[in-house]
Amino acid sequence: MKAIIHVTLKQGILDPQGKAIEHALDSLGFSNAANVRVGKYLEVELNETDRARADAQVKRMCEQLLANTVVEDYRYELT
Amino acid sequence: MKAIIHVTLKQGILDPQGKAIEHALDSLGFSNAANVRVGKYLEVELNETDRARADAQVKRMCEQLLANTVVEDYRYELT
Amino acid sequence: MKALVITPAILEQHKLSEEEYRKILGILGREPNWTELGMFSAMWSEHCSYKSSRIHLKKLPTTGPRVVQGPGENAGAVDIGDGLCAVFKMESHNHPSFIEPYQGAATGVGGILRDIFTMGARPIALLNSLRFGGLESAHTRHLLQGVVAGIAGYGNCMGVPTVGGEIVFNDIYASNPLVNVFCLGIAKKDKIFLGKAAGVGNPVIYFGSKTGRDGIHGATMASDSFDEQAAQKRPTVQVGDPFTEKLLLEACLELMAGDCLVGIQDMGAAGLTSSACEMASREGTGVELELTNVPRREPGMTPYEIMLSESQERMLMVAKAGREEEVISVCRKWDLDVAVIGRVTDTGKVVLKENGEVVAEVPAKALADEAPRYDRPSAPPAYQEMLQALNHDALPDVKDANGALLALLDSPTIASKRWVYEQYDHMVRTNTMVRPGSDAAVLRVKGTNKALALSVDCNGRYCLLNPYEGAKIAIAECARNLACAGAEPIGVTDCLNFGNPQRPEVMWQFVLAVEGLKDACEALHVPIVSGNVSLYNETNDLSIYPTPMIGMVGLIEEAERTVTQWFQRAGDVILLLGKTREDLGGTEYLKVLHHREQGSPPLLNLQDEQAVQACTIRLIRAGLVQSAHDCSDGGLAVALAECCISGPDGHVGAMVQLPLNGLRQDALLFGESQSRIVLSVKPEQAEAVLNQIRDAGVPAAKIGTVGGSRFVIRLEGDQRTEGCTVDLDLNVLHDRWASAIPRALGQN
Amino acid sequence: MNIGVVVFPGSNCDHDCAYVFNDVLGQSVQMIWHKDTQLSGLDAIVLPGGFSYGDYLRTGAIARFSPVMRALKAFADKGGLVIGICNGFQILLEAGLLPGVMLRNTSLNFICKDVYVKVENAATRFTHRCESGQVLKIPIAHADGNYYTDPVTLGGIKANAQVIFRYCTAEGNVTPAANPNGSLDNIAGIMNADGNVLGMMPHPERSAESVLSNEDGRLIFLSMLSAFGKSEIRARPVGA
Ligand SMILES: Nc1ncnc2c1ncn2[C@@H]1O[C@H](COP(=O)(O)OP(=O)(O)O)[C@@H](O)[C@H]1O
Ligand SMILES: [Mg+2]
Repeated sequence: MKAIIHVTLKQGILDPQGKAIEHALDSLGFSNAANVRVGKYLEVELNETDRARADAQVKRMCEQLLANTVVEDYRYELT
Repeated sequence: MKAIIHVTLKQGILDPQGKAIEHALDSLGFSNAANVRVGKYLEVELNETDRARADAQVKRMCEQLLANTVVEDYRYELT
Repeated sequence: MKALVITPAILEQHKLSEEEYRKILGILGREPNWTELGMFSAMWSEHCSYKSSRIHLKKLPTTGPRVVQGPGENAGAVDIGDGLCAVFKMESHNHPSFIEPYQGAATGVGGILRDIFTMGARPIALLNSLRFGGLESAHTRHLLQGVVAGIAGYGNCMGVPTVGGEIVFNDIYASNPLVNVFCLGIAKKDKIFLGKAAGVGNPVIYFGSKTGRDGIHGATMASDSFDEQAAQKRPTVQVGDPFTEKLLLEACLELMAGDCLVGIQDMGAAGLTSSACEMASREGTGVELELTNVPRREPGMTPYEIMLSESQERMLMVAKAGREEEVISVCRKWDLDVAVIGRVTDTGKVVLKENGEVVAEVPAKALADEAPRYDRPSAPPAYQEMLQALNHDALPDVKDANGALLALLDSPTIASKRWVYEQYDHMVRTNTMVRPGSDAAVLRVKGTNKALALSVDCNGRYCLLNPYEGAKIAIAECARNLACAGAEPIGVTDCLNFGNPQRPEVMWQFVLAVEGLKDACEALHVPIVSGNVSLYNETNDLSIYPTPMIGMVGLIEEAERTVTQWFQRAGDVILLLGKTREDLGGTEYLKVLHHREQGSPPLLNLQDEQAVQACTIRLIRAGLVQSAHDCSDGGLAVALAECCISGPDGHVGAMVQLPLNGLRQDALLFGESQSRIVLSVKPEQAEAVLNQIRDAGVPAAKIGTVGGSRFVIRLEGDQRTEGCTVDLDLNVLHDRWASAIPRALGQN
Repeated sequence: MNIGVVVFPGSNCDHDCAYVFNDVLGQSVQMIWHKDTQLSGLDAIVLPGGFSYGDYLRTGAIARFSPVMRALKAFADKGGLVIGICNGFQILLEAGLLPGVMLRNTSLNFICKDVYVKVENAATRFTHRCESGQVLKIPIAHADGNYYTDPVTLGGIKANAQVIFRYCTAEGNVTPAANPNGSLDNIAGIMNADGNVLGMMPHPERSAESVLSNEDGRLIFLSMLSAFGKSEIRARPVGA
């Protein structure tokens, strides 16, 4: 089973990377681009066939390691 | 319109970050996690209502700035 | 082993000539198979075999009382006393950095670091020499930002400070940037490790990262010119993992502290092929490897791919038989992949097996040492005379000295490089006494009272105009930078970046440059202990300027006796050592103000140079000097301005008077006469110092005083009343110089 | 004084911290491997700077799971002195020993340079050799030093005098221009409520010797020493 995980900064938290990209886009002439937000995208293969167990595992991975829940949200899908 | 962009390392390209995370997951007891790959996830708001134009723009953004096409692939959706 | 039908197309793809192929047939006594052909192709590439340069490099002086290891090993080593050696080398990563600037530069740093710590030295300093096109080009800005970030990304993570370097911007490098990296480490003199596969029966151990398909044929690519097809070579990009390299470094040094190691070599260009055959060839032994034991990242890799992969952060070592477990446990401690992949044999051959079946068998010496050597034809280019012809009378003298000075300080080649070095951790390891921003970086050597001074230099335009003089000047200027820190030069490494050696004019440049290096090193009594040659730096038939980059190491016996380039205190007296002549040819002034890159570079008299440097070192060691700065790009006016504005703790003005002595004004202010150094000394010592300098037979003059909030140069004997002096507010001067690069990048 | 310096894979200021405590200040230093689980006989522990686990994922995120961290937490809970410098600070944040997180510098670049910090609280075991409000020149070297925490936490650490250093000008003015990385409130260093765990981004070990032309950082180490009634044993010359 494979987990597809998205980790993003919480709403309201300043995103220096997003801001820098927005600025760069602007100077490249993409002046209509706004509110750029940058997050992480992870793929993890799981040697696990039981969906519920996989789900629980990925949730724990995110909570413990993959996201810093003070400032980040996460969501995932299992495929 | 909003673009949801995924930038990932090309197949076969070393992903040191993924490797380190895999190792960390392993030592946290998630020994059945494998092949961790890390990419970027971006959201860009576009002040543009024409879908075709938006599409062309996002493609150029990816090619020029958001992805390093030498080592990275990208894909996007418009919503 | 399967035989192979070798077609001209296959040879072309492997960059082997018909003649070279016939030589391979002679060596093997049969047709090579695919893997063997690949191995020959990589090892006989220009990059690995130095086939066009070797006969010339032989002329370089490589010996001296301090030399512990000269060229031929992973790096050179020079005795610095106290039982220690300085181990150093410079490498190019030009082509990979053009294809992917971040990873290209990063893996360049990774490669040179491995060269140093394979010798048993802990790396303590990195420097870099960069060449880019003009910053008006968006692509150049992209390359610059990527390269600097890549160097930073790798060096910072490794915890090795990047303490200096140089950057020149010139359109000639627009499609062929240069990225040369220098590294220095410290080793115990009696604990230097070499890349040798000694002791028949000893295990050959692989450790570090797993092998993937990255960079297959990087070595042949480095010997390739660029054209529009370059994009198609992209899959060969290697990705660096500095974290793994840091573990590799610590694991190596831990292994070396014990006594289980016999020989060790990193896998750089040509990967496992070069490390295996070079280690065997140096020792006259052979190695037998079982490729199925090589740790791999991807399934289905063929012997060809395994042998030619240039995956980073890998090492090959020969350990004492029976000590395998010790090695394995240290590698495991540092979370590294490790595997015994073979044994040392007495056959003189590199034998490769896959599941016990022989898949390649080649004499090690043939791969490592018996590449053809070429004495390629050389002839001066037709345009050489035109380049050198410069009629000074046709150039109007400078009318607005203030404007000209500001324009020069604004030229990215001369402007402050703070934007670059602020991205480099230049202080980690707490040795950096003089940070980037002065003529030379200075690092104390822990456990001793000594310090080392480091500098890298080369003026490619001088080398274009006169390869012999240009190369001499590169050595002289590098040494002069060290002298300005009070350091005596003790060793040189070089990185010779040239165009396509199959062009006679490029060979001509190369041969003359090597002559120049030789003569300058001999005159200054400093040996070349390591180096690198990068040829085929041409794009769409346009070669770069010949750029023999020099890295030099100097020794300061008492660390505290060093000075920096900036003025220290109001009231100090400014002295100029050396003679100013009408040297306008090849200057930055001529390029920036007159848009010409022409003329003869300044003449360099090596005896005069030696005298000026020796005198400066002596005065600094005697504690008589407050600051010392050499005159280079931009001439005396720029050097003086830098003395005023380059200090980290604010600016200090100066009032200078220069006698015109019949010279043109622009020559006096901006000419680049060699062998000149600006000193500042305490007023009460000025007379005595001046006498000492003159006693040493060095021309010198008192030219002004430090102090005030303006930078002023008055020209004595000038008849005009307007525009004949420099008179600028320090803030104006500083802003122009400090903001030039960020401004050009649109980041101010 | 017995100092432990923790070595994580990728730590690279471990030797520098050991050098300052041992060679410069004459204290006894023990290197602690990140897999060690027993910490005994130590008066203070240093989490050094560097790139633990390559700074991959997030700075400090992987290191905080190192086996040594449990023992370190126990050590801190019992009141042991812990100082985290740069990456060490980031690890303390990820481990929850100090509140907040580090974001990327607003410039996105790694920045290495001298900065000035103002001592906001000189009544701590890490700063009592400084004057209150004293300005120290100490270098920074990081890409992720942009301190952030939620307003409630921020209010709390300010009210509790847990903000120890703030970026300022040479004259001691805390201004946006003096903020090198975008840190909330110019915060450069904070302490826990019990006053025994300090995290700071600037590197005092790089400014603790005259041969490096700056000794301001030494005040922090001297404060730690005198918190244990010790003083430096020998001031060594250059290099030695
Ligand atoms: N690429 C670079 N990396 C680090 N430091 C650099 C780089 N380029 C220039 N510098 C630093 O900027 C200062 C000025 O460089 P440069 O003008 O080339 O000096 P010089 O002419 O004395 O050789 C030096 O201290 C040098 O080390
Ligand atoms: Mg100089």
